[in-house]
Amino acid sequence: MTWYDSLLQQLADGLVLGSFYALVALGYTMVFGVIKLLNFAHGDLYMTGAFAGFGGLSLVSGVLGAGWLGIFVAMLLAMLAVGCLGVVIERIAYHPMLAAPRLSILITALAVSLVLQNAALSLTGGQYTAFRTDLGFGGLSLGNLFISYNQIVLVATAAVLMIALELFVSKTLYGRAMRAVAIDKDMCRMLGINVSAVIAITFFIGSGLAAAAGTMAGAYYGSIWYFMGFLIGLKAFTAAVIGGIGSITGAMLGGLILGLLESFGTHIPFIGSEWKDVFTFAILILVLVFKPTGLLGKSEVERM
Amino acid sequence: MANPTPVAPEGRPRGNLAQRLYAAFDSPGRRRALHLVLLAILIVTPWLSSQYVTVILTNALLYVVLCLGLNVVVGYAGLLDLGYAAFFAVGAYTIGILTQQFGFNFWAAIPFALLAAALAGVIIGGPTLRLRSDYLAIVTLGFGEIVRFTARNLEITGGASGLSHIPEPSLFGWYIDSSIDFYYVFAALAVLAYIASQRLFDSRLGRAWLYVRHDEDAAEAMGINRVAVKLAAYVIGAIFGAVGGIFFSVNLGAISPESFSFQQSVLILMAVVLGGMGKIPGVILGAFIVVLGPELLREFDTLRLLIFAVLLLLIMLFRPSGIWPEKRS
Amino acid sequence: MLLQLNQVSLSFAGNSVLDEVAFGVAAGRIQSLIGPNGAGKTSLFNVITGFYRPQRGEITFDGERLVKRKPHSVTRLGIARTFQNVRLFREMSVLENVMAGQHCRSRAGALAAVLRLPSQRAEERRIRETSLECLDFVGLADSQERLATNLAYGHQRRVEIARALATEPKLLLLDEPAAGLNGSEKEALVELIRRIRDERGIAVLLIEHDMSLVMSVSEHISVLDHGSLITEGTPQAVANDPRVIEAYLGQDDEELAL
Amino acid sequence: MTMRTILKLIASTAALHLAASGPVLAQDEPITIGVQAPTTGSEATYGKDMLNAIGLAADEINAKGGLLGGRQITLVSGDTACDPQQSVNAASRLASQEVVGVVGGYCSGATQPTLKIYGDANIPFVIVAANSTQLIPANPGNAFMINSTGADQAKTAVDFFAGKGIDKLAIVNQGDAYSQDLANLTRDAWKAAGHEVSAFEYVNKGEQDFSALVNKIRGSGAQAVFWTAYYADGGLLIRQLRQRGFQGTIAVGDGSNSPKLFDIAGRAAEGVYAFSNPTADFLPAAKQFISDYQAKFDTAPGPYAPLAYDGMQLMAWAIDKAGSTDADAIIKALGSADGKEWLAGPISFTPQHTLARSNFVVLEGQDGKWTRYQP
Repeated sequence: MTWYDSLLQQLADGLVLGSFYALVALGYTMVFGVIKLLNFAHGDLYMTGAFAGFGGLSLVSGVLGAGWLGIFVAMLLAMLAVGCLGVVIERIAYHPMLAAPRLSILITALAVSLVLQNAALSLTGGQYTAFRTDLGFGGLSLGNLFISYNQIVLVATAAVLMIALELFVSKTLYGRAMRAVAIDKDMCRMLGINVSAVIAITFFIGSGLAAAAGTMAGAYYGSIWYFMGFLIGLKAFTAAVIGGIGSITGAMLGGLILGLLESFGTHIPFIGSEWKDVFTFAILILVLVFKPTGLLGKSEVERM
Repeated sequence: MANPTPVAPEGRPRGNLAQRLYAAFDSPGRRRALHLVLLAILIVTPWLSSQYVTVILTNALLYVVLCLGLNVVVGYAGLLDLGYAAFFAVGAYTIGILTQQFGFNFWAAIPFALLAAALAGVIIGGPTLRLRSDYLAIVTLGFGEIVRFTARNLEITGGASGLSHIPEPSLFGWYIDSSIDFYYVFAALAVLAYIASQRLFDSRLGRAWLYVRHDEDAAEAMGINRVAVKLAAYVIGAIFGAVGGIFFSVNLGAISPESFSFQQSVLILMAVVLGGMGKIPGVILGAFIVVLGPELLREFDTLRLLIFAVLLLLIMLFRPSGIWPEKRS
Repeated sequence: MLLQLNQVSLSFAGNSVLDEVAFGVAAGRIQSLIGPNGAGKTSLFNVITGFYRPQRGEITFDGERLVKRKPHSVTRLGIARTFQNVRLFREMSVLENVMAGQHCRSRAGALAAVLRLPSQRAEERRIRETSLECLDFVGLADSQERLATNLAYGHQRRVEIARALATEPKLLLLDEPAAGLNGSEKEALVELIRRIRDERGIAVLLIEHDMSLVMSVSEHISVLDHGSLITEGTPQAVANDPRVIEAYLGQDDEELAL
Repeated sequence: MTMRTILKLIASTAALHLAASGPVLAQDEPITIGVQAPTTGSEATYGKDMLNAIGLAADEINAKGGLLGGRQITLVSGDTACDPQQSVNAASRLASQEVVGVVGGYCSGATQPTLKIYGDANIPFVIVAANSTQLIPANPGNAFMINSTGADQAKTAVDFFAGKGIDKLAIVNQGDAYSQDLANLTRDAWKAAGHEVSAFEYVNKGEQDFSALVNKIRGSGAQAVFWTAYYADGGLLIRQLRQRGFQGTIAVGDGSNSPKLFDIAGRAAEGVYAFSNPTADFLPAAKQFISDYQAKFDTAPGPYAPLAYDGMQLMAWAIDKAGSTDADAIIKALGSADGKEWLAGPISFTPQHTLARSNFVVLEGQDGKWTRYQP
């Protein structure tokens, strides 16, 4: 393999990984935008989404098969289910806490995360579940460069979802209300915007995107388990921070950058792959210390 | 709390149960009596209970030390720290490495462990304390993970298997090795941590933490160097954590990176918030809850963490500022 | 001069807030800083106390240069301040609030506190006594145990002054101390300001909109408009200065009742 | 502290006492056996597996009339969460419940501090999975390891790869005590045999995307890949290696010896080799075990299920041989294990109470299941 083949290959792989990070990071960033909460349970919604997608696929595969069509339908079902779950979580756990100290709501989020994780553990008996699909191994070979069709579909789906979100936020009434709520909740209330509804929609979309990522990850990698949300939760959060938390484009960018960094990070000479995550966290810390607003974040105007 | 005697709110002399209890133990004499009773219970408990209970209580007392340390950082200074286990690890690994690989005597290694923890506190705290609270949380989480990965990757820390056969400490020819011995060691540490917390809170520095937490600008205008004060909280918290780690390592005789995971940090933080940040008795109660809770639920096996998580959620929903009652209504 | 500003300029994102301001405060003098809203008075306080860093200019206090010092170090040098909108530590007792001022005049560290060294205990006693004395000075010794947030507004302002006094300053900066006070409270404030100077020898620089209060208490007045010092002098001279009237006429302010 | 704390303390202490007061042993009282395994946390997958297999063994023994003339076995589980501190708690509790013996032990790091507790309480302990060499010197004499140590497996691996004519080997582990140990031992042995380790890599548990790693392995020119960790992530790695056209040999350690590997890796697992104690899909007993397990728990047994099953059966055998629940007699009986064939091969012990005979065999994945590999 020549160096530029390898470079291109890593670029392609980083893009796939980055798409997952970006989809999950979006949920973090949107929720942080509207209620200034680091939703620690978000990674577990990704996990729940993977299981929901698995359930969805077993429902529809009889009719639609377990190819991309079936997976898409299952993914939509999972997005719907987990989106609703996200709204329920917000209503039950976060909404009553909005006035409480910032730390209390963070701990509540940690508790929600523990509940989801252990509920999944109890339900699955801790077993890895094989996510069987009819997806093939085929792909495009350009010399040594190999890009599977699955990767292409995956990145394209992620891109469509992100474009749809961007359009929703910038073009629709609710999307604009979402941005307004992020800036000043009290002002929105005075203007007659239903802030609670906007927060609910934000949770629905954020959780739905995590579920989409979870289902696609399950289908692409082939196995799911109750603990799968933890690591990606951390990574996606890092991505959100790199991009600038609160910024939607930032989350997409951050996800892609982190995906690429990890892809190239494995190849840093003289430092083994055992240091890869140290490298990721070091970048996170450096970004926060030297550019706390991230790449695209706005500076601290919103001091409420 | 160390505040001066509260004046009962006008027109409501009795208050609720908690308020009346506070009132009942308001005089120094009664408070001393209460302390003596608690101390007596602490001393006799291992003689009345099985080894299992002793071990669990030892663990709870370790958590009391860790939680009181984190309370200085989170409860007093208002700095959210999600990587507190890192200091716990620094204390434990310094002892492990020095005693086992360099043949240090346990007691001689302690100052180095404390120094290492204080240094780690400065290194982590120095550049990050000016960040806003949620960012600080993530930076500390990152540092916590870096410390754990480093312990896993280095040869000197024994890699993923960690260090084992850390020698038991002896004091004047008496070996500290049975579970009751360690119970008393940790009981003593917990009492010391309690006294130190109380005294810190009653001091100039303790008040400064509260000022900075309430209003940074006003505190600065009063001549309080907020960075220095926060750093002090960080370093003191680190030292508490290291003390826990030092004795944790000799108690178990073996340490591995798994003991210092993110989950460990979360559990300690949970105890602090659960009991009530900044409220010393509440934090102690929180430490007991996070240790005893899962133990009491052992019957439920796989379900026990689920039940514990749901209970935790309920507590947070119904008492968001912790279960320990406020002194002032 | 105790405090001297030379050509101090400050701008935010290209907008000039202070433009080459130069004036001084003599030791033991009661001086007012007046000017229409938005003239830059509070910004000037923030520059002096280190909350803002001016782009240009020199500030000296008691022979020390202030620019680039952090607020806490300015306070240590002997400049105390209050805030326009009262900023007490609301959930703490009145006495604890005042004790904050003593922080920079004490030194016991963590170790001394944990070991309860005799020196630390003596210092704690001294902090408490000094703070009580400051509270007594503003007439609120009886309220020491109450939560700051439960006090009447006028009393909160006094606690803030007591807290500032507890830093043992040479110069006290009061930012609109009379705002929100009624007539009798304003009279008591005038008296308090005079006592601060007379009994403690502390120079006072105040920002105030109530012109009758300014006229009755000040020995020297500096007038700021659009970030520039337009005039200064005795109350009489300033009151008759056409530039001052012009500056105030530019705004529809009912407080122009000279 | 106030009254409430005291009450809380008293209440909790009392509750612990209640929970801890085990049954009084009499002639028809059940025999209580402790199971030490992580049933919560990130290792619960393997812990539950072990608990299931031990339960299966106990049920079978009970169905055949129990031990010592009709006494039934009851199990108490001690969840370690694979955390040393939690393990100590669990072990202390088991000891307080006066269990006759303990079977289990999954994470070496979490198992080690429990040795002293069982030693002090003089409770026989059959360690079924944890196999770090660090456990050996910490053993007070009451513990028996029925899993071969990493060194044995590393030797099997080196012989196998060398036999295949391979020179450049890539070794991948998961950064936990077990797989790191095996990876290090194999690396050293491989280099000592004069070969090249072309890549020595870590992945983190729970990571799903190994594409960068696969590229690196391919770029290193490795002729073979040795995965030293567990099946779940191993399955993903194998899939991604084959998807990206890695043509070389792939072998996995005993932690990946599970039918579930085929669930996850699918077709990619065809032709993958595994080093293992002979789970002997060839022995009638083992076939029975796999189908019973499948029927009862609706999932295939994991890598340590056969060993866990054996551990329970061995403990029962020793109790019967000792003729009583006396700890010293049981320990003596365990020490005299005579090399009888169990599910996972013959068991007899060295003076250090480790498995006397390593008999790693090489398996090959064919048609979705493991078969014995014959070179």
